[in-house]
Amino acid sequence: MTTSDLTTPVRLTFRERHESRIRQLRLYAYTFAASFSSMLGLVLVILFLALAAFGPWLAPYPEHTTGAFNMAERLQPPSADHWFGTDEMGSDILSRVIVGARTSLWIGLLITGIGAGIGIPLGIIAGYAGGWTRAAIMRFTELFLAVPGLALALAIVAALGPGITNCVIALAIVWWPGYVRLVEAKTLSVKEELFVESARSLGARTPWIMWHHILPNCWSPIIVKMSMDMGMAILAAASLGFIGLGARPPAPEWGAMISVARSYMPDWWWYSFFPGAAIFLTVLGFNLLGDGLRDILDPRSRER
Amino acid sequence: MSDLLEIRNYTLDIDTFDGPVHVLKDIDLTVRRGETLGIVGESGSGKTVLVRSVLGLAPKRARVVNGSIRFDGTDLSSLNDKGWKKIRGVRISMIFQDPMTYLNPLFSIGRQIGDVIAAHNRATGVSMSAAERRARSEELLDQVGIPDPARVCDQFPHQLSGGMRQRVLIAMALSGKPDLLIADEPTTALDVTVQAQVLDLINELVAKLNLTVIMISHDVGAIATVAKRCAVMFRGEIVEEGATEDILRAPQHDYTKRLLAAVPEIDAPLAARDEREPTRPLLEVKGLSKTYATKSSGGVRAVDDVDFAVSQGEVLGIVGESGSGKSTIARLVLRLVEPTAGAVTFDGSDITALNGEALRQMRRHMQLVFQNPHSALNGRHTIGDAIAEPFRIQSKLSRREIEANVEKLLDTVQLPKAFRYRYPHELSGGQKQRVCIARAVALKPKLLLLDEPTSALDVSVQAQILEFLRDLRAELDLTYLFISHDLAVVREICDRVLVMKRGKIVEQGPTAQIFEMPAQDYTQQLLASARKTAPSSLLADAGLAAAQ
Amino acid sequence: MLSFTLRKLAALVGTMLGIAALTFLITNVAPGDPARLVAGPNATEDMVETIRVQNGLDKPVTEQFVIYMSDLVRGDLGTSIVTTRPVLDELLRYAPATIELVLVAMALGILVGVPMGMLSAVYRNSWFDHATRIFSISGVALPAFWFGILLQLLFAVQMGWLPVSGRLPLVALPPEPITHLLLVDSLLRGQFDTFWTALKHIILPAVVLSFPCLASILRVNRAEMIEVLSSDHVVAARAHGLSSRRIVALYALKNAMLPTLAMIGLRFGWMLGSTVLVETVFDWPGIGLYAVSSALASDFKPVIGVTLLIGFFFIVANTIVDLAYAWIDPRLRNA
Amino acid sequence: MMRKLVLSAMAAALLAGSFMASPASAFERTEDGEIIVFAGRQAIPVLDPHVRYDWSTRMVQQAVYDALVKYEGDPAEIKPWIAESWETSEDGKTWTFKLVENAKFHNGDPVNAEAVRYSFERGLKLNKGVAWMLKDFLAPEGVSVVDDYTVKFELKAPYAPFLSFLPWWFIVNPAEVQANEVDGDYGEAWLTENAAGSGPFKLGRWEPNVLYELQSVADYWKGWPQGENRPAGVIYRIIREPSAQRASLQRGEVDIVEGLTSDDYVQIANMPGIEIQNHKGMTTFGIKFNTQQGPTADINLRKAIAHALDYDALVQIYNGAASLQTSPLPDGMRGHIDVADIPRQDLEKAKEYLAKSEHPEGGITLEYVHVAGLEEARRIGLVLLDNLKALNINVEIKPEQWPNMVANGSRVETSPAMTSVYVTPISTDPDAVAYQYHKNSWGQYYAMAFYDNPEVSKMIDEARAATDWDKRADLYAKIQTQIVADQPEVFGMLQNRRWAHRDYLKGFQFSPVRFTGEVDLYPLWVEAE
Repeated sequence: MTTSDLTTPVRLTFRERHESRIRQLRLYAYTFAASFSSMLGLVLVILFLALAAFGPWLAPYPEHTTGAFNMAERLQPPSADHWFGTDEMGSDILSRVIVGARTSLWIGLLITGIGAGIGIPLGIIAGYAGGWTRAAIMRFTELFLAVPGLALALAIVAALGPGITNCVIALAIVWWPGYVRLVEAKTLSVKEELFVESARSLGARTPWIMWHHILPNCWSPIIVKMSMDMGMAILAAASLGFIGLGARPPAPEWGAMISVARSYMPDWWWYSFFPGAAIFLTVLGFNLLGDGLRDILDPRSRER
Repeated sequence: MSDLLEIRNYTLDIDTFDGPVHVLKDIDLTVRRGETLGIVGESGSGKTVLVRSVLGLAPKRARVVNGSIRFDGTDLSSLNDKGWKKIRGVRISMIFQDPMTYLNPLFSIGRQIGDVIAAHNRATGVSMSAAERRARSEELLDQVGIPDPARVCDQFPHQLSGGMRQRVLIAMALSGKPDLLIADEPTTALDVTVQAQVLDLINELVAKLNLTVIMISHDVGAIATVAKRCAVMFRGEIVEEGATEDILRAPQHDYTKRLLAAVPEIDAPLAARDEREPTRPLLEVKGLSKTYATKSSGGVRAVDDVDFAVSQGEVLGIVGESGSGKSTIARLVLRLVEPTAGAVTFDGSDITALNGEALRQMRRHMQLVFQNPHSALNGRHTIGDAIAEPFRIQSKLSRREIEANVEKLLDTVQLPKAFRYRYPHELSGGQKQRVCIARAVALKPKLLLLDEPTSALDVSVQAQILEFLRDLRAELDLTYLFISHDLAVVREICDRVLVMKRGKIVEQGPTAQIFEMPAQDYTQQLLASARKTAPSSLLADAGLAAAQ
Repeated sequence: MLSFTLRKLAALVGTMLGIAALTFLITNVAPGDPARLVAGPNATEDMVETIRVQNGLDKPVTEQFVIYMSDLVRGDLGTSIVTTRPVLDELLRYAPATIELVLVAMALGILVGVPMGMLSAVYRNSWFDHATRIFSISGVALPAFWFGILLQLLFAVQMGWLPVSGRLPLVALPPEPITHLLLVDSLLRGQFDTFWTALKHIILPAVVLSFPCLASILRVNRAEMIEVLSSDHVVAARAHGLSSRRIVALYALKNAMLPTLAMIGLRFGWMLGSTVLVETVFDWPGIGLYAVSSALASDFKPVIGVTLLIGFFFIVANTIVDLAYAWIDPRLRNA
Repeated sequence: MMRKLVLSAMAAALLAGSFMASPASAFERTEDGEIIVFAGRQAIPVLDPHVRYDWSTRMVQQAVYDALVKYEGDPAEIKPWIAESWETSEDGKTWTFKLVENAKFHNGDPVNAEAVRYSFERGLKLNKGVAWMLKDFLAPEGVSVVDDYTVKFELKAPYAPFLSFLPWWFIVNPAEVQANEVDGDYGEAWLTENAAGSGPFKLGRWEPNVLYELQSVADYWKGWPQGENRPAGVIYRIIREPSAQRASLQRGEVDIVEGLTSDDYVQIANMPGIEIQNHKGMTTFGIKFNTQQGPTADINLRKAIAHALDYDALVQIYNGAASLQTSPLPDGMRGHIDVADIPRQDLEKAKEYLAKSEHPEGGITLEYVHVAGLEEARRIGLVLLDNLKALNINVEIKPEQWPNMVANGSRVETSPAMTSVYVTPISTDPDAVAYQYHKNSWGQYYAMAFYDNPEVSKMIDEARAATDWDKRADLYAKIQTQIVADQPEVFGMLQNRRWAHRDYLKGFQFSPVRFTGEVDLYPLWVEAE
């Protein structure tokens, strides 16, 4: 600390100004990369994101994903032409699995997005406000939590009719309470932190505190949960697809594919195997990623 | 006296993301049987790692680079699990800092002591029935001065007070009749009066059981009460070693000198205060009470009918042990906590009646500085953001103006401007406290409430901060309400002092009067306990002891 | 204690009514005409109307809601349109199968998950730990329906070790009911053959159902163990010379069990919900299957009934968890 | 410690494996003889013969109850059963049945005229299930007891198909039913899971959604065709997954299954010990257009679509186990003719028709609704979607739950442009199918086309009242031609009925008039080796 430091205005490069953040990120990257399972998760997630983004260009038979078929090549086992074999309409399963990634990830994204979008504000309000507001919100949330998610979603989709939109609506309805609970619990603990009191003593308004202090400190568990939930939402959507309440044909959706394909076990094992493996790997990827993120962002929090 | 413990050229690194940190550098230390050794050092000096290494409990990523530790002829570094069984708790045992976290909350006291005894029995081949173990547990508890040991045996840790828990831990440490007892900051988490009792107990036990003791502490006074010999650690090295008395009297190393100088002295002559004309009171508190509802009827009266006033420009100290309600007063004054009853008049207006915007506006005139600067700063914000926050909340300044103000404030608290881009966890405790103060004074408040602003800091840093607070007061014409448990600190900085106990004011008056002629028993008791660990008074004792 | 029980009971009743109202409203948003399904493909309009009137479907939804709720308060869950039987009777008929399945699956999850979590925390970062970590996350990621079919093919079709589906072989008479749980009843009646076959039938569905639950129990337990093992009191216990085994298996495990218990309570409800899938795959005649077939027929009173029942079990399970918490943690006992 | 753990886990797994490896059992055998196990996908929620009649329900009803007459054989014929003989009056309004005198209910009561009268009264008064077949022509009072074993039906108007419906009117035991009556419900609650019949089987264990056991009646009044080989009983077991059904059949846990996929039947046919029953059925598949509203109200568009569809694909979907419809009436039905110019794929023609329509360039999106879970219907949707691309018509495939689909299809406004519908005629009389095209049928699922040709309606009315078969045949020929010309639907195919069973199962008798999975359990028996 020299005197010049104190008098001359400081002009720093970007790298210098953000040195601490860069170091933090490097630390995250280092910790994350040190774990094999986290990296595996990251690779899987990137792989499926890429499939979702470029699926139609990657699929060897893109027309098979929009309803074209080839009855002459029904139920062919995996071969050079059809790596994953063909289904009961002669469509290329690889192409359908690839393009199905888009549907599944989109569903996952929508469900977690809507769930978090509803749950986070409610959770923060409930946690910070306390009193009647909290009681009301939490009562309502607990009501939803006590209802078995899949059964409720099933009932909703059965009432609304099958289809991706209805599937998303149903799952979003059962998904948000988890976020309320998580964020509320986190808010309750962050609220007690001295820096919140400090901000209050500076005369900060409630929205300011929620936005600048509570929310940023809730992000870690939220990100972890969202990553995990991406996987779980995809799984739930596939489950609905399996019961027969998922995406409408000809849109390829993994759960719906398995739902059809299960009748073709075991002789045409590839039909159900590959979509099943795709679901498994995607969900696995997001879970490993979430787990890895938890390790670096939020090592002490536990699964809720 | 034979050598019981011999540490030779001990060097230990801890691997971190940024490369290895040299935690212990070439430590040489010998402890002879029957000796009491103190190790003094501030946080980060490596003293805890050192004593834990003796028990083979070094941190996970630690790596011994060089050196050896020999205990009674055995090389400890070559021991396996089985070997340790014969050492830990049986021959070397340990007392820990925070008695709450070091007791398992789910098991009864009797069970925990009993299990330790059973483990020792297995290690030494003695057999003992459950009833015998129980009897021995009670005997141990009795030995450490716990009344009604039979009842305590059936209780759980959360049902005991801090002092009692520390006694339980000591009992556990003694259960194996160890040759060497290591006490790791045994008094740090305790109140002054309890501190004094625990230190007395250790001394008593040392005398009675002829123990060999290593005690580590950041508190020179505490060390001096127990240890006859003393080592000073600084950044992983032992900078000075010798008889405690000699070191206190004539420190050789620069660091030791600085350290001793920084210790606030309870009986130091009072600095000449600039005598001010009594001005109008800035803050007046009347009949202030706060009751927290509990499940049992009545509730807890955290603050009970308190009256006091702070004049413009004055430093009012509030002293009390934990649970005395002193922190609650600060929060009540700021209306961070709603009072149950009473009035707070600030600058002529009753703030208990304020609401919403008016309250928000009022808050800029009173600011609070917290005990723990680390948790008072949001870890997700840069220092720049943290200091800018008051402006963004309370003013309509442009981004550029705010930045200018932030740099100016960093100047004021003597931190480099580049700190704007740093995050709190990268700063030391003293630096963080400066940032907190910068935030507090950003809006040019009239009153600063300081809630134990130095108690989480090392002594040398504490001295700096206190110095800085004094300067700042002069510079910005501030009024302080200074809350502390540390009598010496209060004496050093305050004009007037208010002593609290269980939510009530016991005594208040000018500093000199309180410290020299305390009227109340409680105040006298506090002062006596504090003097017990004050280095100056120890010198006299030590001299006495040496003379005997 | 009495007021505590009463309060719990009031909360339970309130939640149940809330669940019922919620499910009723959700399932009635869209049109669907179960009466027509039931009347048969060739039924004339007046025949369909007969069934509507009989089931009160001719009334406006709001009125149906009021009727349903007031019946519910009196303990009447309505009548299934498809089976024409009271929903309560049907639930009582199907619930034991589900309860048995869930209990076995939960036992499996706890008995495997807790020790594995413990071991992988103790041997942190060993190959065992890595393997369990991948295994546990795989457990959550495996689509139950797919996994179930795979297991069926492997163990029932290829190996022939276990039956494909169902609860008992066809000619085997179930034991005289005492608890309605086949495993328990067959033991109580001393029919060990029946017990053995019932056990063989329950293995596959229980494994499939327990997998995700096992995985999360394992994960929570591992994380908690790691935290507890690095906590101060464990350090102290080690310093006092307690053996590692005792510290891990007794001291640390008890501490780690608290959050694990919470997870078990949470997973219990989840598991009941998942029976919807597993029972479909294994033709397990429980409430999950009942819910699916009812939902597909737009016969919603059974669906509400199942939701209520699962909600009830969930709340009961969590109350038990609360009690276990208090039993384990002395700090909660006096509070 | 860890190694030990892993080793012991492996040992445990091996041990468990060796214990569980028990040989798969063949057919179930009890002290009384063999039990035939039939695996099906559909439960039997309500057994009451006058309340429900889907295929699984009817299969069990047919086993435990008797009717006046019974369908048997392929082509189906009406055989006397409880009724020994019958005669019709000149005007076709009065039918008199003479009953056999040795028939008795399972509890020993005789099956007499009163029982018959009561059963018909019950069916008509409950106004559920089978009631629609007769309610327009027969009032409950119209059935009267002439003597103990003679019963007389007086119809409101002559109704040619009358007899063809009687096999579905089972006779219940009035005494038993009345004994279990609650609040004048005609014993409806009781008969839900109980039976009061006289059939070859009586009910055994009744575990809804799991299994339904039927025990053969040793002294069945009509005797047993297989004599000594009569099985001890039949268990109808619910197995929902086709793969599980197949596995169970392979393992010999069940003896006959109904719900395999087309490909399964092909695959399993080659396996030793398994036989496939493959018979031409009467279930028609059609894609009904909404002829009253939207683009499909335009006959040219309908014709264009009908000519664009790849009909061969429809048969391929069933692996050849289907035949194309040549008329609205199924092949096996009396009065069926091959209509000459029934559309087949012809893109030229399709485009011609399209050019004449209101959407000459296509560019429209049409909804195709099918019942969720019906695989073949879904695939036909995919075929349609692909085929109509040639006409620049977009198809949106929409699976719907049956109740929702029926609800939407009951009104013109909500009925989708195209709906795939399977229809199984309830009798062999042409009226059973023809009447679907009568305007009076609007609101029924099979009339989702809302076909409205007054001339056709008139001819249908005429034909059902006529008693002279030649006259009727003539009318039905005209009706068929006209319906094809109006193209209210795409006439699809007739799917074959298939079952797979173990080869030791004998006595299987097919009759096309039964419902999809329904099997006559009466003649079945097991050939023990």
